[in-house]
Formats: sequence, C-alpha cells, structure tokens
Amino acid sequence: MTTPAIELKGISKAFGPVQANKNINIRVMPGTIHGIIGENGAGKSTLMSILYGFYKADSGEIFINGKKTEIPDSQHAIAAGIGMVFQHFKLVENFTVLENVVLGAEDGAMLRPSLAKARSQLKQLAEEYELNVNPDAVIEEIGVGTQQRVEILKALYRQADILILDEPTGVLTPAEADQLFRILGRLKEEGKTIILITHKLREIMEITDTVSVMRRGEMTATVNTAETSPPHLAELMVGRKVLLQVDKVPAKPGEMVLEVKNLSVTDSGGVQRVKGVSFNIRAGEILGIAGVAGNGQSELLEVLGGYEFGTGEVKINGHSIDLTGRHSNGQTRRDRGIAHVPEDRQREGLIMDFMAWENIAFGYHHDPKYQKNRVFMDNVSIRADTADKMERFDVRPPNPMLQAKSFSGGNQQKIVVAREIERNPDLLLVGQPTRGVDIGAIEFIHKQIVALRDQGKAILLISVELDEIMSLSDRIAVMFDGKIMGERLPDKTNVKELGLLMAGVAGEAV
Amino acid sequence: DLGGKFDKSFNEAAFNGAQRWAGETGGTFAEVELQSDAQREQALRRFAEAGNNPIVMAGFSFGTALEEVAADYPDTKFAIIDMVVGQPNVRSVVFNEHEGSYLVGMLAAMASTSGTVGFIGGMDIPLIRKFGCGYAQGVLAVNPDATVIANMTGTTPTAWNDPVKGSELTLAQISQGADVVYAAAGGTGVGVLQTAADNGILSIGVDSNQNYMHPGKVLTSMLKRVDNAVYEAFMAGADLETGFNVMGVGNGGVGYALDEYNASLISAEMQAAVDAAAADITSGALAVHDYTSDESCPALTF
Amino acid sequence: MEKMPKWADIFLIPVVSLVLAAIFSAIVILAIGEDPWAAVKLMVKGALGSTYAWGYTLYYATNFVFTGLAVAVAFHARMFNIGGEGQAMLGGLGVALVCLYIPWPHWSLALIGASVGAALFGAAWAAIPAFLQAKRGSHIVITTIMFNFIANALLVYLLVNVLKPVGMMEPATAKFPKLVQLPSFRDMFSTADTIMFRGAPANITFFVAVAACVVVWLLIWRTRLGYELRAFGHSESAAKYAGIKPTKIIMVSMLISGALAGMMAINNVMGEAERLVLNAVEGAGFIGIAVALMGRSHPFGVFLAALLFGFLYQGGAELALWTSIPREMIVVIQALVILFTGALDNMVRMPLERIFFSLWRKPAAKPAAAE
Amino acid sequence: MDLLTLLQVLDSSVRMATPLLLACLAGLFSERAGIFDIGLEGKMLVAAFLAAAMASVTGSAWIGLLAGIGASLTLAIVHGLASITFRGNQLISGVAINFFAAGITVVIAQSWFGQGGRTPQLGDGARFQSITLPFAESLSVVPLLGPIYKELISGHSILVYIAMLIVPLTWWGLYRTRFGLRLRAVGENPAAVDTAGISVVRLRYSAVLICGVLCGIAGAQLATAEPAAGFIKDMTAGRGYIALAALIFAKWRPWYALMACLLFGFLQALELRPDLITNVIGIKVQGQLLSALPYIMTVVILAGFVGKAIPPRAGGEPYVKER
Ligand SMILES: Nc1ncnc2c1ncn2[C@@H]1O[C@H](COP(=O)(O)OP(=O)(O)OP(=O)(O)O)[C@@H](O)[C@H]1O
Ligand SMILES: Nc1ncnc2c1ncn2[C@@H]1O[C@H](COP(=O)(O)OP(=O)(O)OP(=O)(O)O)[C@@H](O)[C@H]1O
Ligand SMILES: [Mg+2]
Ligand SMILES: [Mg+2]
Repeated sequence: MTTPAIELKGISKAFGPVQANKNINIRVMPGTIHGIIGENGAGKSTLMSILYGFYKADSGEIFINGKKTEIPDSQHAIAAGIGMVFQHFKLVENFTVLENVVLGAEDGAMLRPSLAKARSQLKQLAEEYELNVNPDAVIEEIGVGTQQRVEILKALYRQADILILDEPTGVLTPAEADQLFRILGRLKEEGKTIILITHKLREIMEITDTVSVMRRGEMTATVNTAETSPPHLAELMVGRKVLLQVDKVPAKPGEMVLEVKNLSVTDSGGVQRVKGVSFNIRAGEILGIAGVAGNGQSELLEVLGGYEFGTGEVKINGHSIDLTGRHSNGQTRRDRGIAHVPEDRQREGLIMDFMAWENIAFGYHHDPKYQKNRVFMDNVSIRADTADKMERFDVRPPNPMLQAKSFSGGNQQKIVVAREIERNPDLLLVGQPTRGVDIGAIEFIHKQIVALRDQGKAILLISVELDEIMSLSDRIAVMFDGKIMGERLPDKTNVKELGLLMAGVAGEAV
Repeated sequence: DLGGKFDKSFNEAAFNGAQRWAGETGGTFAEVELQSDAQREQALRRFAEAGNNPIVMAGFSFGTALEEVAADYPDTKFAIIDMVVGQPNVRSVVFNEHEGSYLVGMLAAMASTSGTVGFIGGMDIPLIRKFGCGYAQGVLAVNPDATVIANMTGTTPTAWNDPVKGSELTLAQISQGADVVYAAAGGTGVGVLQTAADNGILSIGVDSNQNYMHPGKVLTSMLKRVDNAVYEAFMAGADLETGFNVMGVGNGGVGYALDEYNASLISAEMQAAVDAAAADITSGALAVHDYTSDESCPALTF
Repeated sequence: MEKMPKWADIFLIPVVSLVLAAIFSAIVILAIGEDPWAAVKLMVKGALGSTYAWGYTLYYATNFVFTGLAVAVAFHARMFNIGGEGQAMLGGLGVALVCLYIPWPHWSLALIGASVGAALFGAAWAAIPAFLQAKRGSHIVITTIMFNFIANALLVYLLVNVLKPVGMMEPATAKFPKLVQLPSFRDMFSTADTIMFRGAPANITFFVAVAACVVVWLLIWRTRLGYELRAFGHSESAAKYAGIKPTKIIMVSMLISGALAGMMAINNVMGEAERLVLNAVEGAGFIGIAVALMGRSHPFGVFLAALLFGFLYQGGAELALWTSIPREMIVVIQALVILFTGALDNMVRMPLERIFFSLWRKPAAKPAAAE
Repeated sequence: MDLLTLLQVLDSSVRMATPLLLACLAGLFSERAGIFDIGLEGKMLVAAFLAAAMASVTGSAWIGLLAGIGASLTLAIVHGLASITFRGNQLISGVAINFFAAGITVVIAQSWFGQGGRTPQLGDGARFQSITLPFAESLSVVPLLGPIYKELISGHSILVYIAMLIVPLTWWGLYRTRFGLRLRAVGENPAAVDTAGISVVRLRYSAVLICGVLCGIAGAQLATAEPAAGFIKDMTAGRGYIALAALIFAKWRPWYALMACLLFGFLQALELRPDLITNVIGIKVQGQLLSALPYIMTVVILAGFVGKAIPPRAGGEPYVKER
C-alpha cells in the first residue's frame, strides 16, 4: 500500500466556544482528487486552513507523504509542497498578476530578476496546464474566474504537489467550472494530489476519486466516489433523509405591486452593476432571481431597498419611488410597504452588539408603536413585542436581552425574518434567506415566505442556490452581467437551461 | 513670566535677585514657574494662604489676577514688575526701557557698517514696542539714514520661548542686510544671539547681561535691573513700601552692559557718546519718546 | 456564558489599566528623583484635604465632564473628536461675547445666554470637520486637530486685535460685569460662621455638568436619535440598510459633541476667570479623551473619570507648586491612562478573559464528569 | 522681490520642509504597511528632546542623533505593541503617544536641566552645522545658477541632505525591492501576505521601526541642526499632523511627498517674512492668518479639493486571522 500524500490524525480546533473541528482523521492518496463535502459551518474551511498553516490546530498531527510535519504557518505548508486556493481569494487587488504570483516567492532582495523569472515561468505553466492569464493585468480589473486561475498559478509557481481548493466553483458559471475541472484533470495526470471542497454533489460525482463528509465539526464518513450516490451523500451530510421540497399551492397572482423599468445602478467605483433591467411582480407571487454571485443581483436588491442609488423607474402599487434624491433611503421604502431581508445579516440586517429587542426595532424605530412621544422610544413595549416575535418564530433562546452576536446564524436569520415578515409588507425583498442556516431553519423560513405569498403579498427572492430558487419561485429570472437574460417558469425549465443563462448564453428572447 | 526661569533674560534676572537675597540673608523663598495664564490666580492664592510675605511677581500678566487676590489678602504685601496695580498692599515697579534701549540703539548704529540694524521683539505688546521704539530713536540719533528692521516673534506668550523662530527671524534680517540685531524677546533671544554669532554679525542682549553668551559677538546688553527690584522687595520683607516705583537711567534701573566680553567692541568714543546721552536723559535735556504713552512711535512703524 | 461578566468589563479592566498607568507614572516620578509616595500624599492632601482643595478638584472635574461627554457622544457614533480643545476655546469666545455685549439683568439669565452662546460656538467649530467627514471623507481626526490650531490662531487674533481693551498688555478680554458673576460654591455653601470653599473656583456650573450627564444619558439610551447614533456607530452598513442617514448622524453627533465641549467655557471663562484669556482651556479638551475612554463613554463613567482627573489635575497643580515635579506630569499620567485604557486594552483584556474562561470551564466540566 | 530674497525664503523653506519630509516618509512606511500613525508628532518631539539633551551633555551632535532615534524607536515599539501585537485602536495609541511625548519631554527636561522644559543652548559641535558645498563661493558669480547653488543648495546641515537622499531611497525600496513589494502588499491585504508564507507581524514591525528611525532624524533636525540650537517645549508644533496631511496629499508616494512637504515648508517660511507678503501683494496680512495657513491648507487638502486619495486598503485595521 502506498503512503498517503496527506494524513491528518485527531485534529481539533475551537474558536472560543465554537468547536469547529472535533478529532478529525483523514487520509488522501497521492495522485487522486479527494472531495470534502458538508453543510455550511461544518468546519471544512477550518480543517483545510489548519493543513495550510493559516490556523493552528488545538491538537492533532499532520503527516505529509508519511512524514510527521509541523505546520505552524503557511511558509511551512508551502515548503511541504501544499498550495491552497481559498474560498475568499487572497490576492492584492491593486497589484498585477505577476506581482501577486511573485509575492513571498521572490528569489532575492531585488525585485526585477524575480519578476523576469516569474514571467517566463508563467508562460511555461500556461502552456502546460492551459492556464492563460496576462501577467501584467491588475487583479481588480480581471474577472473572478481569472483571479482563481491566478491563485492556482500562485500555488503551482511555488511547486505545490498538493493543491487544496475551497469551494472553487461558488463564483463560477457552469462553463467556467467545466474548464476548471479540465485543468484539475490535467494536474491529476501530472501526479498532483488535489483536495476539493464543494457543496455540489454533481461536482463530487463528476471529478473526485474519494469523498469525505463532514458534519458539525466531525468527519462522518469517507467513501470511494464510485461506490456512492448523491442521495447517500446528502444523507451522510445532514444526518437524516433529506426531502428538500417546499409544499405550496399554485400562485394566484393579483394586482401589480412592483413595476421596474429600465433600472440601472452604478457603484461608487463607477462600474455599472445593473444595466437597465425591467420586470414586474404581482401580489401573491414570488419572483426568483437566479445568477452567479456578483452579477448585479445584490445591487438590484440594494437599490430597491433604498440604500443604493439608481436610475430608471420603479413603481410600487402604482406610485413612483425616488431612486436618487433625499427621499431615497431605507426609511421611505419601509413607509411604502417594502420590507427587506438583506443578503448579509451580520453586516446589514443586524447590529451584532445590539440586544435582540433593539434589533427588532431596527429600521422600524420610527414606528409610532415603538415611541413614547416625539423624542423618547418606548423600550418596554419594544421588549414585549420582541418576546412575542421570538416566541412565534421559534428563536432560541427566546431572550430579548441577549446580544445578536450570541445567537447562532440560523437564529440570527430568524430574528431578521421575524422583524420583516411581521410588518405585513406589500413587497418583501429577500436576499439569500438561508445562507449558512441549517436544514430545520431553512424549512421554517421557506414556509414563512410561502405563507406571506399566500396572503397575497409580492416577493422578490434572490439566491445563489438554484435549488432554493427552483422550489420557491413562481417565476424565475436569470441575471448575468447586470442584465436579465431571460425569464422561465420553474416547472418548464431545468438546471441545465438556467445554468446556460447564468453563463450568459442567451436563450430565446423574452 | 512665561518663558522659563532660565531664559537668560527677564525671568533669570528676577530669579537672580531672589537668589542674591537668599545668599546674603540666608532666607528661603518659595517659587513657582507658571505654564499657563489660567493658573496665576491659583498660585498667588496658594502662596498667600501659605503665609509667604512679600510675594513678588515678575511680569505684567499677573496684573489681573493680582487685582483680585490682593484685595482678598490685605495683610500680605505684593510686588509686581512691569505693571501697575492700584491696590494699597501692592508695590508696582516699572522700568523706562525706552531709555535703555535708546542707549543700545546708539551703540548699534555706531557699530553697524551696513547702516541697517535689526530689532527682534518677543510677544507683540506695547511693552515690547516701547523697547523697539526707544532703540530706533537711538539708532536714528546717531545715523539718520539708518534702516531699522523690526520683527515680532509672535502675539502669544509662546513668543517668549521660541529660539528656533528667533533664529529664523535673525536669518531673515541678515538677508535684508542687518549687521546688528537687538533681541528683546526673553528666551527667544537665545536663538537670536546664537544665530547672529553663527553668521558673524553683532547682537544686543536684553534685561540680564548677556554679553558672556557669545564673547566678542554680543555688542552689549540692555540692562533692566529686575534683579535689583526683586532683591529690594525681598530685603524690605513685610515692610515693603507699596505704591508706584519707576526705574530709569537716572536711578540705575536701566542701562547698557560693558564688561570684558564686549570691551573690544565698544570704542572709547562710542562709550563717550552714549554716556553723554545718558547724562542728558538723566538731566531731562533729552527726552526719549515712550511708546506706551501714546501708542505711537516717531522713529519706527510696527 | 461565553464572555467575561459585565462587571469585569466595566470595572475590572479599567481598574487594572489604571493601576498599570499609576505604576508607570510612579516610575517616571522616581526617575526624576522624586518620591512617588510623598507625591501621592501631597496630591491627596492638595486635592481632597480641605473644602478649598475640593473646590479646585470639582472645578476641574466640571471642565472634564463637559469635554469627556463631548468625546463620548461622538464615540457612540464612532467619530473620534480630538477637537474638544478648539471647540472649548470657541465656546469661551461665545461666552465672552454674550457676557460682554449683552446687558444681563441677572446672572441666571446670563447663565442661560452664555450656555447657548458656548454651545453654539463650540458646535460651529465642530461643524466644518463634521461636514468634511460626512461629505468628503476627510479624516475627522486630522481635521479636528487642525481646527485646534486654527482656533488658537483665531483666538489670538481676536484677543490681540479686537477684544483686548486698550492699554492692556496681555491678550485677554475685559473683565465681565459683576452682574454676570456666577455663584461660587463659597457663595452657595458658606454659612454665617464657617466659610467654605474660600477662594476656590468651583461654581454652579458643576450642577449644569451633572445635568448634562443626565441629559446625555437620556439622549444616548432613551431617544430615537441616540438609538440611531449608536446603530451608526456599531455598523455603518447596517445603519444604511435601516435608512439612517450617515450625513445626518455624523453632523448631529459632532454638533452635539462640539456644543458640549464649548459649554465647558461657562465653567472656566464665566465661572472662574470672568474674562477670556488665551489658554483658558488648559488641555481639558484633550483630557476629555482620556475621561471618555476611562468612563467607557457612559455618562456615569465619564462623571467618575472626570472626578478622577479633577483630582489628578488639582493634585498635580499642588505638586508643581510645592515640589519640583512640573505640571506636565499630569499630561504624562493622562497619556498613560489613554494608552492603557484605550490602545493597550487587549493587553489587559486578553489575560483576564483567559482567566474567566478557565474559571467557567471548570464548573461546566464537572457535571459532565459526574455523568 | 529680488532673487536673493526669494532664495532666502526658499532656503528657509527647504530647512522647514526637512522635518516634515522625514516625518512624512516615516508615515509613508508605516501607513503603506497598514499601520496608521498619528503619533509622528510625539516621536519627533521625544527625538528632538533627547537629541538635544544628549548633544548638550556629550557635545556631539551625532550621539544626540542616535539618542533621538533611540527615543523615537521606543515610542514606535509602543505603537507597534498596541496596534500589531495587541490589536488596539491605532488612532488612540497615536494620541496617547503624542500626549506622552508632550509631557515627558518637559518633565525630564525640567528635572535634568532645570531650564523650564528647555535644553541648554547647544554650542558648535553639539549641533549639525551648515555645510558649504564645494565651489559655493567661487561659483556664486555665475548669474542665476551661482546664487541658487550657493544660497539654496549649499549651506544646509547634513541632515537636510540625508532627508533629500531618503526620498529616492524610499522610492527605490518601495518599488524595486522584495521588501517594498511585501510592504505594499501587507498594507493592502495582509491575508495575502500571510498565506504567501510571510509573517505579517514581522513586516509591520519593521515598517513601524523604520518609521521610528525617520521620525528620530526629523526630531534631531528640529532641535540640533543649524540654526536651531536646542530643544524647547512643544517644538514640533503640529508638524507631525501636517506631515500626515502631506502624505495624503502625496497619495502615499515618495516623490510627491517631497513636493508636498516643500509646499508646506514654503508656507512656514512665509510666516517668518510678513514683510515680504506685504511687499508683494501690497496689503498687510495678519500674522495669525499666516501662522494658521499651514493648518488651513491641510484642511483644504484633506477636503479632497486635490482629487481623491485612496489610502492603503488594510490601513488602520489590526490584522486578525482568527475572529
Ligand atoms: N475565524 C473564526 N473565528 C470564529 N469562528 C470561526 C472562524 N472561522 C470559522 N468559525 C466557525 O467555525 C465553524 C466552522 O467554520 P468553517 O468556515 O470551517 O465552515 P465551512 O464548513 O467551511 O462552511 P462553509 O460551507 O460556509 O464555507 C463555524 O461555526 C464558524 O462560525
Ligand atoms: N463569531 C461568534 N462569536 C461568538 N459566538 C459565536 C460565534 N459564532 C457562533 N457563536 C456561538 O456558538 C453557537 C453555535 O454557533 P453555530 O453558528 O455553529 O451554530 P449552529 O449549530 O450552526 O446553529 P444554526 O444552525 O442555528 O446556525 C451559537 O449559539 C453562538 O452563541
Ligand atoms: Mg468554508
Ligand atoms: Mg450555523
């Protein structure tokens, strides 16, 4: 039996009270592609960061090619032949590709010889592995797919034999993902060992040789890919049989609630993010917007939510709303009956240092019901209201005096959803409602969204999870590069067709 | 006053007077150096409470605080220099600085070869303009065609203690042709004298005798015998005579310094001319205009 | 529980930080050849030993309450206002103008007028840096520092060229009329046979300062404006989501901050000097930073910290009078307090957190073992 | 205004600009590495004090310089501890350092020399004297260039020339060496540096230390280079902050820093010559306005009327790997 390229024994790691990895054991054979799957927060990234020396394990041992190796920092990992492409790229945005590749792997104190050497090496690598990038391009000016290639080049330039990729396809279109997999195939042929973290069972089945499953910080199983199936893996991942289907009756669309015409958004850097989109939503229906992250969905949500300026025309219940001026802010949007579950609950939806009750009033602190008089807030009634909402949305623990940051992700999200849905809005904007949320909470939140629809409210749903879009939406629009590529009905389309639209391959005209 | 005890000038003179008294009588004195205007009253009260008598203040800035405090401590005697405070238990000592400045102005004009001399004042207040005005009159009395360049260091008390700026001002005056500069600027003058010496021109010190600081490079010093005033106040002790007290050329309150450090710079005829003028001032034959009398100067515009 | 208990955060950490600052201060005093213990005794006696001493301590504390509150209010909106010094100078100008040029019939009316004047001038001096921060992103720290220098130049100009009575040497305004004199503690607390607070400058403004603490507390924790301010301070992105306008919060928080700093002038200019001198603020604007940090930006904490600094300041003044330890020693102590309570907070916090962590882990582990 | 007067003002501008420039470059290293430093002022001040004190005690300007650098380095290390090791607030640390410097210099100066917070006046040898460059006299007859060479270029202290030399050196170090690449990277994205196997902590400390050394030279120049001859209380007078403004003006680039500092130096030199301004523009300008001018300019520049300045992206934030 050959020695494993990597062997981890008894790795544990806690972040304060959170036990991210518990006694993990794993072996990866050389020249193979090894997949790791698991829910959000299962501890996959943490484990790999430990292997790469980015974090330090609390306990456990690492063996590289059979040799016990200490990896106190990334330098040691690089020396041991490990390269890693992080979920969030670690590139210096205003450096060129060449500078990023050279950084940390310079040959001497002077820069020029290093850069010259790297330039010729990059050319060689590009030919070898079909990894073409312009070495003089500045990172912030190239696409994410290219940035990822730079990350891979960085690892290869450091002569990595073991390559770790953390959710590499999350930011890629299906076509880009396919290209990545071709590259990975080439690397494997060259004898490199690859660890691939992903949520997507399809990818696991398609490219890996073996696969490990993590759940709540523990390694629950390692199997040969050939001997398993997606349902089996899903069960291993979640710990029970999964039936991710939302029960819902067909929509009964009513009055027009939201009309968007020719809406554009330009960000502070002057880049046009949303390019003249138009769509409508009626009462009692859910419009889902699918797309790879970064194609303008976030900005679309922000401009409708009132904290990004835009141009064009937006009408709610027939009234035009101001998109640029003084009256364009979250407050006026709420007055118009728009509620908004933002994409990032920790950065936008909640003040992490505020207590739950202060967060329940957040955004609605002008509500007369929360005021004693024109100046003072009625904290007592807000607390009572909060206790009530926490009870009904099953927020655990149901204590209004706890700070938001001491709730788990799922419960934080429930606080946000409770606050917004309980407003009984005419239009609900929802961004990534279940990101980082466990299955139980997902079901609960999905039910609440559908129930709101059934009360005859309009809902705009944005999610990068195609499954979520497919199961919740009454209509699906796909965004690519700031434009809506097309609209489909969920029962008349499939993942493949949507994937093509997401990659910018236009279907028939809308 | 602000500017530090060892400014080699005004404050140091006051301190020396007190030291001389202590040395001769074996008495002890409490002293405090203030860093801030707002603290004057507090310090005065604390000294009065602690039973010090008399209390001597060097500097006009104590005036307002003293008005208040003197009334509250009628049994304590106070002496203030450079300021008139109309309280029964206060002795006010003022000097005729314009007269002394006139004398050194004459010396400057006689020593200058370029016909351009400089004046660097500390804080821009009437008192310092009085120095400058007297100086300019003395210069013009000797050489009516001479140019007097006058600069003030600043308008706040920090101007008393900014030798760096003093240096820069001196350089600026040198570039305008000045070859004698008179510093009436407390601690700032240290920088003036230094830079003058560095650049080979003559300077004139103020208040204390500063001739020794750069032997052969300080033309003379305008003496203002603050030390005598302090010494006398301490000698008198609780019997200090209160009221108004003027020190001028006549009674040795102001004058110019001549010692081994500047003997080579002052020729016999220079000395004769100046002494004659001093005699005229004492006799009243020569009246030097006092800037503070009408806030104007016939010889210099500020 | 996964964090330290609240009392540890509020009391233990500042106390440990203070002890560290005190140790370093003692080292400095030792290094210049003085006896720290004697210095402490002298300070305690000079600052707390008599009603006279208390009168000074409370007078200084009053100044620091205002500037501390000023910094604290801005802190809640995550604005770092280092301009308290300049704002207090301008507040002094406001007080002087109000007292000199308006014929007040009674000191109580004058007090109200002067408060308004001080607050308006202080706020005005904070307005430009605030506006530049809100609209142009110019860093408020540097702009407020620059405004301190500019305030100084402006005040010099006005005192030297405009406000100085003819014939006076030093740059200062004329004395305010007798009618606007505020009642001092001596006037308020002395009885027929015992004179209290003789010669001490503490005055009725102290109670204005206490009232300001209460008002600021209500503002921050009870009003909608305070809610918005804190929300903005904790998370700008979330505040934007909630429709809280950053420009408004930056402006309002800085204006309130500037107004509070300016109001210090009713204590030192109107209550004590009864005229405006150049260096009336005497660094109180900067001490406000230390006071706010020590007081954890809570009005009650600010009040306590202001008392502490009042003590240090008066004690330090006594040191300067009777020993050769210069007044600047207070600045050193103040710097050490800011360093340890502000910048090196984690140095104290991390070990303490670890101690608490192991303390609560043990009891938690026991029941598990018993199973 | 004649050429000689102009040269004299420019000459004094260069002298005034030197401490600004050194402090500005110090800030450049620190901020490029992601550490904001408003403590430049304090570092300069302690350096000025200790340089003057040691020069006066030993009689050697060079020993003074070393002592000044040492003092400045000590505070730099404190700032490093606070902002790198203990991940504290960099602004607060800077403020504390400035106060500490303002107080401690006077406390020690007073107890050491007893001259009201001043050091004794430095004699020759104890300070950096002006250097007359070769041929300054003989070339001065050449029209225009001669006087420029003699008055403007020649006749400064060695520290002025060192400061001018540090500008190209900084440029070269920043853009042409491995260290510079890493330094720029760590100010933009420390995680990228960390995952590339380089120690963020070590890099940032070296930047902070370089900053300390440069502030040390700046302080020494203020107090011990001709025409200055000693330390006085608060002698930095806001130069540290003005240097920061110059740094923003220069958008964190060395050559532009030189330009910005010369501009500010010129403003400070003008303050000394109100007579010139009166002559040139024909009206008397208030002294206070002149003295406030550098500060007002700073605000104007910060207000961004000179275009948008984007600071290093990771600036001011402690690098926290584990949340
Ligand atoms: N730096 C950190 N500080 C504190 N907690 C952390 C940190 N990084 C991760 N965690 C926590 O550790 C757990 C595991 O996180 P990790 O990022 O490894 O999950 P993951 O499996 O990669 O999830 P995802 O699929 O969302 O990427 C989570 O509960 C997370 O909140
Ligand atoms: N960054 C953090 N800081 C402090 N405490 C945290 C942090 N992240 C998580 N916790 C704490 O750890 C507990 C577990 O968090 P985690 O996000 O792993 O929960 P979870 O089991 O995934 O729950 P959910 O399914 O609701 O997301 C939470 O209750 C929370 O109190
Ligand atoms: Mg992950
Ligand atoms: Mg979770």
